[in-house]
Amino acid sequence: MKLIIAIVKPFKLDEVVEALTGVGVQGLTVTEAKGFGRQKGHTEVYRGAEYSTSFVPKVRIETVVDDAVAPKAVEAISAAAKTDAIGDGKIFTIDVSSALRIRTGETDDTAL
Amino acid sequence: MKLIIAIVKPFKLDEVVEALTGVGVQGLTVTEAKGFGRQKGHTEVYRGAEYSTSFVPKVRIETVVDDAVAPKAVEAISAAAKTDAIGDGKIFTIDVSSALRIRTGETDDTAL
Amino acid sequence: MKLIIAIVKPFKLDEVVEALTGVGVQGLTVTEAKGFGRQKGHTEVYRGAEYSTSFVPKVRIETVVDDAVAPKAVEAISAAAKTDAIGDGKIFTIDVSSALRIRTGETDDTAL
Amino acid sequence: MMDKIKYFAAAGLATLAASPAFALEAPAPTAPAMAAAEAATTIAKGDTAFMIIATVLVMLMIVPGLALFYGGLARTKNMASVLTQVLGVACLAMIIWVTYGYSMAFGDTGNAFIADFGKVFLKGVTADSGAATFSDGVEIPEYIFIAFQMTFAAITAGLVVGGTMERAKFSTMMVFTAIWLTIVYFPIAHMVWATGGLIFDWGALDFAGGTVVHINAGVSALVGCLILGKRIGYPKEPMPPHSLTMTLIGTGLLWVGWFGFNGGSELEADGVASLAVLNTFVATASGVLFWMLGEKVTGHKGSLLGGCSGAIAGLVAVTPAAGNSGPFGAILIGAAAALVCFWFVTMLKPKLGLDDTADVFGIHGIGGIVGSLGTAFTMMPAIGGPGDADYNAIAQLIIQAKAVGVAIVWAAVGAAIAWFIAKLVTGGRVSEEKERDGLDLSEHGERAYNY
Amino acid sequence: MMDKIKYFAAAGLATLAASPAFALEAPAPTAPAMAAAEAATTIAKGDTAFMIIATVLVMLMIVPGLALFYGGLARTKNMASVLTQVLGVACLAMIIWVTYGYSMAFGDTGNAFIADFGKVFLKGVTADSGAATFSDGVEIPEYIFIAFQMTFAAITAGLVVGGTMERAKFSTMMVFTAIWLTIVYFPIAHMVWATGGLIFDWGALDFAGGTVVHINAGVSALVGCLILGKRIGYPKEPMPPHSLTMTLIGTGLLWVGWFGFNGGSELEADGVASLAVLNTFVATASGVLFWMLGEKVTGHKGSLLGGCSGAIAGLVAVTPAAGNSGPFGAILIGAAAALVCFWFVTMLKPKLGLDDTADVFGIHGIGGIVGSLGTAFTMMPAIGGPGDADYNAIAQLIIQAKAVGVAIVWAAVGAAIAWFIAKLVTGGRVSEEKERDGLDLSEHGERAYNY
Amino acid sequence: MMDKIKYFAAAGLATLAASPAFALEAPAPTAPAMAAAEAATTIAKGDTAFMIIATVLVMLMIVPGLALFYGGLARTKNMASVLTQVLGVACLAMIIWVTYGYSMAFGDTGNAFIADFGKVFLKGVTADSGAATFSDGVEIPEYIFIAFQMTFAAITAGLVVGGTMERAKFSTMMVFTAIWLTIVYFPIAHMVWATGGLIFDWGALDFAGGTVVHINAGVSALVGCLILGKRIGYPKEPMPPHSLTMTLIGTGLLWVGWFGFNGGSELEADGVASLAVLNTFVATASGVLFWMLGEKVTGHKGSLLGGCSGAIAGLVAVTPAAGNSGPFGAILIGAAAALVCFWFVTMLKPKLGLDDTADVFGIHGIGGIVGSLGTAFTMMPAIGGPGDADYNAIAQLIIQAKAVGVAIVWAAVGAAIAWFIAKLVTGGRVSEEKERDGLDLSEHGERAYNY
Ligand SMILES: Nc1ncnc2c1ncn2[C@@H]1O[C@H](COP(=O)(O)OP(=O)(O)O)[C@@H](O)[C@H]1O
Ligand SMILES: Nc1ncnc2c1ncn2[C@@H]1O[C@H](COP(=O)(O)OP(=O)(O)O)[C@@H](O)[C@H]1O
Ligand SMILES: Nc1ncnc2c1ncn2[C@@H]1O[C@H](COP(=O)(O)OP(=O)(O)O)[C@@H](O)[C@H]1O
Repeated sequence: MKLIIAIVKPFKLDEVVEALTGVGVQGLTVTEAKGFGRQKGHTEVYRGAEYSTSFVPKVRIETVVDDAVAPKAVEAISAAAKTDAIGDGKIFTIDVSSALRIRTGETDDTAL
Repeated sequence: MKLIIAIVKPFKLDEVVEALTGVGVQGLTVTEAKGFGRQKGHTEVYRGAEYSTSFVPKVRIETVVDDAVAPKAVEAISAAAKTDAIGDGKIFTIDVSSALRIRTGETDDTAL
Repeated sequence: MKLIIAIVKPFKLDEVVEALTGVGVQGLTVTEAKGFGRQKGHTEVYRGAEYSTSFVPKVRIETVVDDAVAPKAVEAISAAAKTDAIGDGKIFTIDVSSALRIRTGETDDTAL
Repeated sequence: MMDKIKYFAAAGLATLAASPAFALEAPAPTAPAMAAAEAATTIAKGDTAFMIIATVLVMLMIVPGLALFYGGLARTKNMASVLTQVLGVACLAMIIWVTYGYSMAFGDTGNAFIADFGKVFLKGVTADSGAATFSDGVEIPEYIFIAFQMTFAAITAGLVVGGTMERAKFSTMMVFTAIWLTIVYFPIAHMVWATGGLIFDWGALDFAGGTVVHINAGVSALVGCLILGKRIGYPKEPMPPHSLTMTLIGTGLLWVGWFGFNGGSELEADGVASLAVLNTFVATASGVLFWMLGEKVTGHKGSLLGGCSGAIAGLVAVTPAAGNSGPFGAILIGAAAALVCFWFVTMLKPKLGLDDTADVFGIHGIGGIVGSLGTAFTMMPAIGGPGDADYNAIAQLIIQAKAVGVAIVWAAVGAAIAWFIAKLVTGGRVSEEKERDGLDLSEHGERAYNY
Repeated sequence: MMDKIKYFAAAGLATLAASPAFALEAPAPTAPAMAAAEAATTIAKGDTAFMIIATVLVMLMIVPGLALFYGGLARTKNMASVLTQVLGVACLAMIIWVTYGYSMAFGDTGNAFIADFGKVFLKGVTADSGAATFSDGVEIPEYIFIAFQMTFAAITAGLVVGGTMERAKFSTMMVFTAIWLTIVYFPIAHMVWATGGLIFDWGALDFAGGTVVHINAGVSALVGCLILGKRIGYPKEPMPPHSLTMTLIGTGLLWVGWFGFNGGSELEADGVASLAVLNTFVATASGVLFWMLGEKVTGHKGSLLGGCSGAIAGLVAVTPAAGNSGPFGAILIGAAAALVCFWFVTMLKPKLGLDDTADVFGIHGIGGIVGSLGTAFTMMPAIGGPGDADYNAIAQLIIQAKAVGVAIVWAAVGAAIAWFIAKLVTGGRVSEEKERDGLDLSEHGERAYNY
Repeated sequence: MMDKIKYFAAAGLATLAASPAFALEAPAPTAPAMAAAEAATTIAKGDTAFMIIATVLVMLMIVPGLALFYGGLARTKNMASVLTQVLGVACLAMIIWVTYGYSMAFGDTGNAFIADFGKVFLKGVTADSGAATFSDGVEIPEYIFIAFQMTFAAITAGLVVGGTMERAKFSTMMVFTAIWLTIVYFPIAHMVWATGGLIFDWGALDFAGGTVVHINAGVSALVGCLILGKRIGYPKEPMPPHSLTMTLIGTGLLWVGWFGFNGGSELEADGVASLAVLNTFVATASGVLFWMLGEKVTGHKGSLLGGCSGAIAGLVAVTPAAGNSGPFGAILIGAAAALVCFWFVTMLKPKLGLDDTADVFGIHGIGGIVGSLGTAFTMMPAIGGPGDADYNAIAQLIIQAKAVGVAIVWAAVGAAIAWFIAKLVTGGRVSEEKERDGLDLSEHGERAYNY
């Protein structure tokens, strides 16, 4: 199994989830994140005090999938999240040694 | 060492932490997350605009443990988080190549 | 490539990011987290109801870097985040099997 | 109308039943010949201006005031539910008030417990109708008297919400409110404020509603939280207030509005109303400081929630005393209420295992009792009170105690009936899963916050 | 001044043009000999106190009231933008009002559509100038009449913001406001409220501004949202209100302030003002309950946003009726407005594909129409209204319909011109990227929240 | 009482010391024979109604108004701390005021710097006591005069919190407040507002407290932030306001309440009060627009925080001018204050390295100075001011400058003493770790938000 971590622009979340379900992914977990990279953040001014934040809002999607599904999932995320503008994000793939569904006790591939 | 990632229902957090300390886990990190899976989200209506969100609130617990502790930790989380209702969550285990405690510079198993 | 996960004190975030860019890291992702460990949380009292939370606010920084950069990155984080007080945090390193920059389709080392 | 019994009490209790210049029972249109539209000439403009604004201020206490005070104490997932319940029951109370509530409480005839139904649908009231004040020959428009009293009924209904919030169904609260107003609030309002009313005739001192509003709401909420049961997880699971900021805003708006509540109870813009306002300032300030002092002395940190709680305790306690006390009596009664409520809420309540979510009984009930009994003392000229030289505090204390006793018993029995029926009809509390998900989503299909 | 046409209408419409005691056109300093500083003796203190506070209450409606009501409905990323737009246009309206707006609407001479420019920069007005009320010989200081009317102009400008928020530029709103006040608001205010004004002379009933304020703002906002277009992602992307808590606070403050708006429109602290206040309570309560009932009956959950929306619908509808209705007429008109607005906003609007962000047209426009037409009926003595025995509701309905028609057409045409020019000069809406990032950062360089 | 020196100044400064109708020094119970409870007949009901509500409005400025304005500017972790400090010092000020503050400022006898201690514990004041207004024979109840003035002391104490928040201990603020009121506020209030007071006798124009309240608070806060030192991380670390929404709510409530502050300073509901209200509208609107214009012109985006800051600058500046200016003088003074404060806060302050957290000096201090000096000009009939034809603006400017100078020096020296003692007794600021964790947890053991 593979853990796929995708960092994408927040307004693309719904499309990415749709794309993932399209390739058979049945579960995922999302957290809100701040990204640092080539895309620059904003400058805010409060009564003359200027703050340039180098962070931009992102969502972090993680999903564990079958080895077979992994490339398709990466593909799907990539297609859905792309706007061709800087800051579109990254997708990382990591090996997972085991998985467990708490409710049923099923493990590994059947647990996803 | 193993990184254990558990996605569980928010109101189970305290019990899971208790269970983990019970098997000797001394540290962990928690983030708030939104889960997508078999458990369905809610429908909200605002002045006629209906939004069915497919996400449900979850907490994401991650803890790095000794290889030896890993199965016990998974077991403990699983027992504590179980309600036998859909959406109880998942536990993933991943290999960790190294760990470091910032304060002391201790590494790997002694750093946990 | 390596995924480095660092859990540090929130007010150290800016210094850590600076240190990482210093060793050539070009991107990272930050999430807000609550940590459980040796450092104790606070006690809050609301009309006589006492809540001792065992959690302390932390930020969770994750960055995927070249194998070569990884030790330097860990070093940089560690130096920047250290206050020698309990709760300074942890750094974990995990193997990453692939990476992709969504905007360009570049993969692995060139995607970071 | 509000009892200004203080003057009569001072003049000797024997003359009480006969003398009160309480003309509201027969507010004859004061200038029936004037068919023209302008208000009759005996209506005092200054007083009318004052009473209109006083009424508006009481509205400020309900929404957003009380709604925010309670809402801030709830968990995020129940915020919209709390706000909706306060808004909903207050609106229902307003409609019921003009339909038959005003008539039941202040109708033209009546016995010791209730007036009549002669003014249902405000029959016979016009823009020219006047309502007597406590001064001979001074009237205010009856419509504003109706509106002012209406806000009292509405806020009292709203106060009860705090005892059962985070688990009671919206429908339960609505059914409860309708029954409870009818069998508890209107009778007690009549008993305390109308000539011929049981407690009014005893000569009890209650300037602005310590018994009718606070003891009544506190006891009724307590009964509710006993009948509906504790929230899931209470007291094991932490349930800290989701926004003390909202609770502070609510506290501030309650304080601000309370000047209308207490000052307006004089019905005239005069020196007594001014005194009531000054007392409402200092009793509250005293409540804030003494609650925080109580925290400090018992080894805790002085807290914002403590300060807010003390403010409400002071406000509640000064309500019966507002025009029946000098400023230093008010400071004392505010301090006493804050300390007693602090003790009840932080020390006794946990032992009793009560889950009175927003401490309606602990602050309004207990504070109301301290205030009602304490008013017997604040009247004393020795501490700057407006009582006569021969004022007898002990005799008055007995009257006050009787009034408190009647209010407690009537509220307890009546509220039990109302809760019981409401539970039967609507189910009472939401299912376990719905409670866990939060009442915002399960009862109202929305979230208070979508950040 | 506010038309108290009700009395004249009852006395026969023929006498209308001649009789209104509308002396504002020539508010001669009432005691020109008194060079001393104190106000002239014919100024009624009670009324002045009332009008000052009524004016303050309308300010409470704008900031923070309306700003929070709208802001809560926006998404987090546009919160500061909404707040700034409401604040900014209201401030601009105030400056314009004292510069030439008051003169255009209430100057000494004038025709059916506009007064004159004789009072630009408030020329000739001093602390001794009086403004007539509806009672002979009773005056209030002209300064407070100016201030009271100023707040009406300011809130109407603020209301329009709700239709185009989350995409319109700040500069667009400012330019629009300046033009729109001049060609739409001032003329309509003159037509409806000034002696000699077109609609005033027809004898239309509009106690506190159903046409001038609500229909006007609703239609102008609708035109704006058509001209500027929908928000990106609407209606596909979810755009739930970011904080119903803020919307509830706004609702409460609007309600509280509305007592000044409606009550103050009587200009005197009397029985009619008291009635207007009572009606403003019960119509709103009715609106809250009936909107939630509407949700229930159509298979949804009663919601907080529904309750708040119903409150505003009730408030809007009772505005023209406030002193022209009995309390039960007010309950009916509140219920009717809530149900019609509910239907429009939740059922018709989605089909029309309108992106009127805060439903300014759906609630203020539609509610204003229901209220203005409904006032013809609430006057009827049969349902407790203040009309005479020979009051003819159908004749009045025709007058009301004509007034509504003129307001709609004038507002639509004038607003279209104003939006068009504003768009030309400033660009109209922000770029796609800026809209996506949120107007807080892109227009104002700040975030509403930094948790 | 408030000086209405304008009239006397116009009539020739020579007659000043003798003529002011300032009878408060000897508010003889106006109807000592009337033992009955009703207020004496010379008490004007309309004025009393007005003053009661004006007093209530000033309370609205403090909590929730000022508390939210400051709280919004703080970081999340210090929110409860800021709210508690404003609440706590205001409550303490109220108790001290009725204990000896009123007597020190407005007692019956006294010299140029202080009255006496004859009215400690409000000795001798009853519901029948009257306080003179500026019109012969018109009185208001002394209790409401006491309450109105009390709110001024309370808000001034609250204002100081803004300079040292996010680091000063709660106990430090409480000790500071007690000392500072005694040696700074009460004397300055006496000097400016009481007959025989130093600055009063000079004939300085200060309608509602530009010197006593704003310059005083601004300077005292500045001294505090210099004595306690900067916040950790300032100015390197970003410290953006945690909620501009709260700051906007606070701004709105401050504005709304300020009508009571400025209007009520007339003590009567008359044309001058109406003028003060109108000026309080337009000066503020002008402040909002000109601050945002200042941002624009200097290459930034017009911001919400800018608008809010401009509103406060305008309000502060119009405070001494409220009844001493025509509406266009008010617009000018609002614009001037906004631009000067904008320059100070955004350009000069960063160079000075001051950490005046909420810019109390930058806005209240600087704005108060601009307003106090500017009032010499707004009086000029040439720009619509109420001065006589022979009014000499330059002569007046010198008087104003002297008054400002005395206020600055007295406040600076007195505040330094008070801060020094408070620091000695309580430690002054929290430890580094506690500051880092936030004062909410470390000082009060609670969090403002638990989402
Ligand atoms: N090496 C990395 N490790 C973790 N997250 C990264 C890394 N590089 C980029 N990111 C995340 O991806 C986001 C987009 O990256 P950025 O460099 O701005 O644009 P692009 O992906 O188009 O080159 C960043 O905001 C950050 O959240
Ligand atoms: N493949 C997955 N990868 C990551 N997270 C997952 C995955 N599947 C499920 N989850 C997480 O687990 C939660 C529970 O899963 P769900 O399918 O709803 O119920 P159950 O685990 O009982 O089958 C989801 O809300 C989601 O957060
Ligand atoms: N085994 C672990 N797995 C994941 N996170 C951990 C682990 N141990 C500690 N942490 C994180 O590191 C933080 C600091 O750890 P703590 O034990 O408090 O101090 P220290 O690192 O100085 O020993 C914790 O708050 C937690 O977020």
